[in-house]
Amino acid sequence: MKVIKNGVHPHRGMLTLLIILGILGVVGLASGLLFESSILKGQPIAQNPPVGTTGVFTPAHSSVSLAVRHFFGWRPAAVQPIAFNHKPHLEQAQMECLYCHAGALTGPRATIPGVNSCMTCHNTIAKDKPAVQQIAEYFNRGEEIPWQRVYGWNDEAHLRFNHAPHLAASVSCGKCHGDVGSMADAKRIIDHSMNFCVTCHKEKKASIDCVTCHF
Amino acid sequence: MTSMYGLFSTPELAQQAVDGLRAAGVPEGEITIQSSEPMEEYEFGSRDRETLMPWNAVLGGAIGMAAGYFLTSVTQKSWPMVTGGMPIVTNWTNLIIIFELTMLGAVFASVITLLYSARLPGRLPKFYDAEISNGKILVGVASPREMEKVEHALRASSGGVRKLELLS
Amino acid sequence: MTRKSDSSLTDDLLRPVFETSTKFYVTAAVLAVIVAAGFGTWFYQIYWGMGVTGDNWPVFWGLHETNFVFWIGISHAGTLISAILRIVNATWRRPVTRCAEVITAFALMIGAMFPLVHLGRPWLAWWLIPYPSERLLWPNYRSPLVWDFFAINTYLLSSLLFLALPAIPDFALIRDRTTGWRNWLYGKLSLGWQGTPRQWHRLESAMHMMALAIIPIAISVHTIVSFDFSMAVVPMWHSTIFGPYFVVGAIFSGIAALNIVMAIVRRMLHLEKYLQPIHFRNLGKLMLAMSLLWGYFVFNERLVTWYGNTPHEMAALWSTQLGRYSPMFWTMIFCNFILPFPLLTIRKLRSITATVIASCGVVIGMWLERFLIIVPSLSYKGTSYSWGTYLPRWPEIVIFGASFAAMALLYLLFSKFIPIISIWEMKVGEHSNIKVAAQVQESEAAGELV
Amino acid sequence: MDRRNFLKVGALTGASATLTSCGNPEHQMIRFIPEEEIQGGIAIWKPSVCPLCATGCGMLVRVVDGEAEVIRNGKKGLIQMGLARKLEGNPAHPISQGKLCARGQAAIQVTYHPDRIIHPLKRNGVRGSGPFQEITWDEAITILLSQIDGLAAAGSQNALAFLTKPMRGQRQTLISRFMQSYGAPPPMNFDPFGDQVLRRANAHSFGHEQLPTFDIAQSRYVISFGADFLGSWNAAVPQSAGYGEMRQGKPGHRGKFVQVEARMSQTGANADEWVPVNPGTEGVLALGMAHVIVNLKLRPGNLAALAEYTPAEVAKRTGVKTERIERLAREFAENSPAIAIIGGTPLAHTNGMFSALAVNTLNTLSGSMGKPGGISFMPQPGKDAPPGTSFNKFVTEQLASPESPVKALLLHEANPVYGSPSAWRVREALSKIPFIASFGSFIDETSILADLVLPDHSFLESWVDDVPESGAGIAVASVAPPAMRPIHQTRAMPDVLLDVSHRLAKPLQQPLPWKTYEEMLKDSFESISPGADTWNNAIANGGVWGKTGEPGVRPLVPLFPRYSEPEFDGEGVQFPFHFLPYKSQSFLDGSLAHLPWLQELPDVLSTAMWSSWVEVHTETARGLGLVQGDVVEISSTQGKIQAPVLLSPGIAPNVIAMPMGQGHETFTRFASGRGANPISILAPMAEPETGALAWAATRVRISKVDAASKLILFAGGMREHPDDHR
Amino acid sequence: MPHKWGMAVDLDRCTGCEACVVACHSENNIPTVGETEAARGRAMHWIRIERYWEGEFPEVQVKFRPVLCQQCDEAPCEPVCPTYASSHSEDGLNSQIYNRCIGTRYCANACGYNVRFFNFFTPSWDKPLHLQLNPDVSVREGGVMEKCTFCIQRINAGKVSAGIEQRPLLDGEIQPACVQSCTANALVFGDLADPDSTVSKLSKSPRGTKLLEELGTKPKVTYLQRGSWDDSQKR
Repeated sequence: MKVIKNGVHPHRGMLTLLIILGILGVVGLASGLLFESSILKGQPIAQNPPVGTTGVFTPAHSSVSLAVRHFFGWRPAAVQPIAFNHKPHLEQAQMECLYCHAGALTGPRATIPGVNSCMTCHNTIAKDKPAVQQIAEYFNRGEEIPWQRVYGWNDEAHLRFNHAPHLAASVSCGKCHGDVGSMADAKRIIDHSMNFCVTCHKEKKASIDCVTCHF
Repeated sequence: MTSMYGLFSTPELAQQAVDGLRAAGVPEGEITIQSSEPMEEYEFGSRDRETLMPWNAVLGGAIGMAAGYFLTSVTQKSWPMVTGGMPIVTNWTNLIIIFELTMLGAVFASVITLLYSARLPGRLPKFYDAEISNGKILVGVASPREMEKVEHALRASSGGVRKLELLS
Repeated sequence: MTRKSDSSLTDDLLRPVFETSTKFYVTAAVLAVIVAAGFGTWFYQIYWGMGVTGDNWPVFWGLHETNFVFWIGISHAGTLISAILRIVNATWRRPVTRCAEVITAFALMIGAMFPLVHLGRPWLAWWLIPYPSERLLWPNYRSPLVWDFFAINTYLLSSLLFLALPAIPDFALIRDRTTGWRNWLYGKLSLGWQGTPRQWHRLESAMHMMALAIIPIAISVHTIVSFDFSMAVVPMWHSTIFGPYFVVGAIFSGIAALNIVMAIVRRMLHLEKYLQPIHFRNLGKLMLAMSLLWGYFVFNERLVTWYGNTPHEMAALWSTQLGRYSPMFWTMIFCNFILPFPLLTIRKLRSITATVIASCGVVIGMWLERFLIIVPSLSYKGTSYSWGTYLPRWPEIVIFGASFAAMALLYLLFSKFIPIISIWEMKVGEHSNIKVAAQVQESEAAGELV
Repeated sequence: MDRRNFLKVGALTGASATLTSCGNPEHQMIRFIPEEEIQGGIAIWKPSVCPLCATGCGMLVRVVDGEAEVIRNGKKGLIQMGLARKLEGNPAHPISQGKLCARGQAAIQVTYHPDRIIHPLKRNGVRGSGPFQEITWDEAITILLSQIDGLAAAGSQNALAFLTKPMRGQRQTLISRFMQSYGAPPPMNFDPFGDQVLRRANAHSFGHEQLPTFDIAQSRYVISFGADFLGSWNAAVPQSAGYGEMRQGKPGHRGKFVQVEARMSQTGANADEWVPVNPGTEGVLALGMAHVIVNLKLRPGNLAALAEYTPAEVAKRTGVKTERIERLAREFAENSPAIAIIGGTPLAHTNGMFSALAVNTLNTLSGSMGKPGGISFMPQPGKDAPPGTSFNKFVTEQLASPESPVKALLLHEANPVYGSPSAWRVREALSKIPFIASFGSFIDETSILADLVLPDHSFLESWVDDVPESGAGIAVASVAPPAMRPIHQTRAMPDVLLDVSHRLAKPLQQPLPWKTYEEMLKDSFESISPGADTWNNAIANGGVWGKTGEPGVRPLVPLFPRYSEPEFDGEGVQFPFHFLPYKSQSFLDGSLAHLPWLQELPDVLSTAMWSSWVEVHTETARGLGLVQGDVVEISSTQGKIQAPVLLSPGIAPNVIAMPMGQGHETFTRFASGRGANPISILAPMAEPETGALAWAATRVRISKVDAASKLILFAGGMREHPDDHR
Repeated sequence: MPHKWGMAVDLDRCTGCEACVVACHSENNIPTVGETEAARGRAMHWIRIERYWEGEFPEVQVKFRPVLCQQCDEAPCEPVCPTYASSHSEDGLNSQIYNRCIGTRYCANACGYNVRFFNFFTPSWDKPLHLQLNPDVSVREGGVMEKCTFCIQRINAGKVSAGIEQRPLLDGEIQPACVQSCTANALVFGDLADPDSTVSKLSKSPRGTKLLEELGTKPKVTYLQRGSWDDSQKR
């Protein structure tokens, strides 16, 4: 099992090439833009009073740097807004993963629990703890806690992962997420590379058809 | 130690010098000849012609072929992908890859043989003379045993003879 | 023969290397700008997407692919021809070979760029390289594009070696005549060449071996390029003659390119003494032969399709004969057949200029041929509901132009650093001047017979 | 608490940033706590009703959670909510039978349309020029109240008018009750391409002022006179389903389908036999067939009444060969149950009533009325409100009169400025009205005239109900709760109306006792079929349906209408071509032109996208020296428009046809300023009895103009095997 | 036992209403390219209704034919892809793996049916139209080829639920969006490996033909030709 220190990437060799191309790219855009104006502009707005919504949704990378980071698989470790600690929940409170990540049992997404579900316990339990008070503040403001995802793939992986069948095949959470109980805050300690998935699929005689995961 | 060479303006003279050296009993192996073009019409220019290059090329080709075969068939088996109802190992198409790698092998083999047997890349011997590239032909002996005989032999065919002190 | 001629010859051929005119800098600069514009356009295309080109549904390939085939075709001038001439030991080849091999090297590099240029996501092109990845996936060896990858790289590597090895003695030559950085540089390049009989002999035999290897490689390369099309069940593509058809076309366009380049080099580097009418005349004859062969293939292709008369193939065929693409088709016929024929046969017309004119025609004609192979077939593919058409847009045209500038620039720089005519081979030639003269007689006699 | 309970709470809040990927700017926005119970990533299907056309298909809405940008207590942020993702037919629903047409599936883009009005607006500048300013709902309702109370105070209640698109069910009831109890005239509905003529004809022939329901599945022979019943006319979805069954549903019995029309419609394209006739003579052909049937004693009937419809005579008028008429008639009589359908163009002539009655006569003769495989009329449960007057030429003339009888106009989803001939001068007429309030969700040619805009919820965000007029053999009353929570600051029109009615100076508490529209629906449904859990079942299934009452058809002796010659505007020499505008397969009368999916949907016959075109017969075009894509000017006595030519073999040489829907001046970024609007050059001809616009009664001339063509076609070839040049 | 997904298209039922086309757009996040791009021939319709005129006025007829990816058993699009982005799935589908696609567009050229579409630009949706996007289907970026998948997301979902409930898939349980929406029930989808499935029976119908059969691609879509009035009279 490969252990990732933040930002180990599968293909470093391309870096230099990409930098060179990047420089030329700037020249390119400059000269290119001389010829033609923006391509991605939306539909022309004719004599419509501006009453509607603005903005555009696109799968394109929001910035070149982001594109580069995705290309090399660089991804900073998740920094949580509140120092959440899995340990006490799993060890003292004897909770199961599915208590909070309930979606995993029935659906594609494990779901990160919202502030409501924190408060179901924490409006009575451990109210004095500063972290819990932070949670309460969010709750009172009527806002969700902006938890960051620890795992997950880039969009361009076109990966449609579904938790339910894996649980049904009794794959333990730890198999893919490590022993979260032993960590203070969840870290990405397992590299969800294609190798990792396929190897397990082969062991378990599960389908290694491309369209099983990519569609 | 000293070595000695002469520069000759024509292949004929060079030939004389070489013959002279031979007569003086200088072993074939010690006679150095350098020219700015192949002199295959002349005896001295056609020394040690025997080489294994063709066989090496064939060998290289064989290696390339084997490499091609394994690359294709092994990788195709490693994750069996069906496309267009073709078999997993498609020998028809693999032949193309195999062919290219065979040829590449042959080419590399002959180039390697060239570099190896022509001692390239190498360092210039101390008594190389830039005059060569002006058409002069160099005939010389590194650290001859009997200096006089060599000198005499070289002088016999008209050509400036130089003596070098080689510190080696 | 006298040895003096040697040094004068050497001086002539080395002059371009040592003397640098302002004209050189100007030309280089201009070309460099055009090339930069080409790269610029390419990155513009990468940034926005393939949509900036004229490609569409169903004509997914257009100018980029045309240029790919065209340049790979041009590359068949050099190495292949010089290899053949080397094996048949035609002594008149000596001044020609290197000019020719240089064309191959650069045309290949440029041609090999286009598959990258035409990719929707070029930054992933390295997936064609077979290496063990964490995805456990390998390239698909059933894909003609992978064949291309292997074939073109093999051809490129061996052509570069074929070009580099005989240059070593010339490097040594320059090394001996220079001091300072040049001496150092060429010293390194010449790998400590001394010119012992052993080295000379090994070099000759290595060149011979490679010549033997390169001929099949070159043929395989353009055959495989033709497979890119003939493997697909597309009207006018799915045909077995494509292999030889493309190879002939390639050599045809290659010789034409060689003629043009030689004429330019001759003029610019004042090598009239070395690149003589004889060379153009001989290459002209070769070109004429190719022209006839090519015409024969075109006739086959068309006749078979017409006789077969399958509906959508007919649509594609007629679009080139009488339809939307017919002007290009008939221009092609003129350039490749009607124009070269008199210029290369009638002795009175046969001059360097004439050969060059004919060659220009052929280059244009062969480019059109590639376009006419790709676009009409795609336009009239499948059910008639989904027929389409194609018009290039500026990015393709700019990149197309830049590719020519790149060729010129690379050639210019090459001739700046390396004598464009192999000096030592010329010297060897000098020894058999008489023989050459005899050959000239022969060839002229042959000319009269025509 | 126990585990199950806990899981529920966990599910209640569900997932966070699982859809949006890292690096997405939306991550910087704050996220509000969800306001509903959500199962992260799990799809739920909720019933609803399609609002786009008069069919009233029952739908299922696929709802999956996602993150929407919303504004909560003044702050902009993201909230995780159930979002409608796809619309499908409700398999349990008798009308849609699990199916939904192209338009219905695109309806979801109404909800998510980028140019939807997202908050109340107040006019802020010259009327019609556009600029609006955002106001709060309180301000908006205050303004509306002051206007309506103002009228009441001045004692001119009857100066309040309500203009809607044709409405049904409780919305119609609510509006008419509101108007009635306030003391205003009944609401007007605008539907110039509707079927008033056919309804009236059916009232004459069968005693039902209603559109007929066809049991095509069971019938063996269908002859349609100009009705695009598989595309845009009447209940297209159930009719298509029936058509499929008629063709291949009954082993060994492949029903025949004949289409009679001058321009091949999508429906006509499916016919076994396509019979082009001279425009306006469809009725003649019908009676000609009747004559043959009676004459050959295939059915009993009064031949004398049909004396003037001898095949020879009919052939002369219609341009259909005698033997063909005879054959069709025989086939029609011999293959019962057989149906004759009339709709669309034939009814849009000045003699539409005659044609309708003629076809009804044919149906009466066929004897398949009210039988399986025949024609029936749907019961209309809970339909107590009067249909409301129709907004037409005469109304506009009154409005345009110097002293406009209307002082305040309430507007809901009707767009007469676009949808009526320029000869009606609707824009001028409406501009005279001092105060206009619009409930619509979009700024279109009409609502841009509004002084106040109170944007409605989209149908997915609000309570919907409907009582279909046709399409099923049984009674149907659809109802459904909101499928998703509103994404903008909009309010449901019925709720606003109820709110207003209670806050008026003289509250209308008594006639409109309900706090919300939901309560009103509940009451009405419990009145339709009393029962403990009627209501709960109804909202769970998307409505109630069943055999309440027989599909009554008054058995009639065939009634033989008197012939009336169709009149055309513009005489033949100067205006050589009949001009047939037709309902676009994508946009119907133009109300759907703002949906990008429909704009990019290739029209099935022309394969055109994003454009409007005029269909000209190939030969005619050759005569005029026109090629595909040439732009021509089409001029009638009323005006001129420009459109690119589309060559078509499927249209009579003396006819040119043009789809409605494009040519909007102001209708969102997708429709504005695209193509031309054929309605604008129509002559104000009318069917005398109903006053309905005779929109096929205009003659035009065309001439080539020098303009860049905007004809965008998806397809290359027209024919499967193009002729080769050997 | 692996499935073999196939479809039968009854041309006698098809009315050319194009409900399938919009259903497909709605289900599969197919971008709307807009007027300019559509004019350049880049409109994307995974399923289209082909229309052919036959005969001359007044005896003119029209033939409709819904054309989608034929999911060939021996698909020309598959072997030409250098990266296996287009390959054969266990269920016999021509799977298009977006993340593996480098955009050579070779598959689209090799395809005899022109049913493959290329994202010439990275698509965009004017907000909030993007809220409609189906979360079960990738949103493809520029430079990627795409085509009809027989609604693979629905097939996989069906398999998963059947798997969890440990039961076999029922005939008709899985319906691609086009089949689900077809108003005249002209489209039938199912498992050709199961001889009792409706689609297998229909595929064996005497009316059954394959599109461009001469290409030898072994399509899994069968077209049932239109019957004629006279046939049904003879019976």
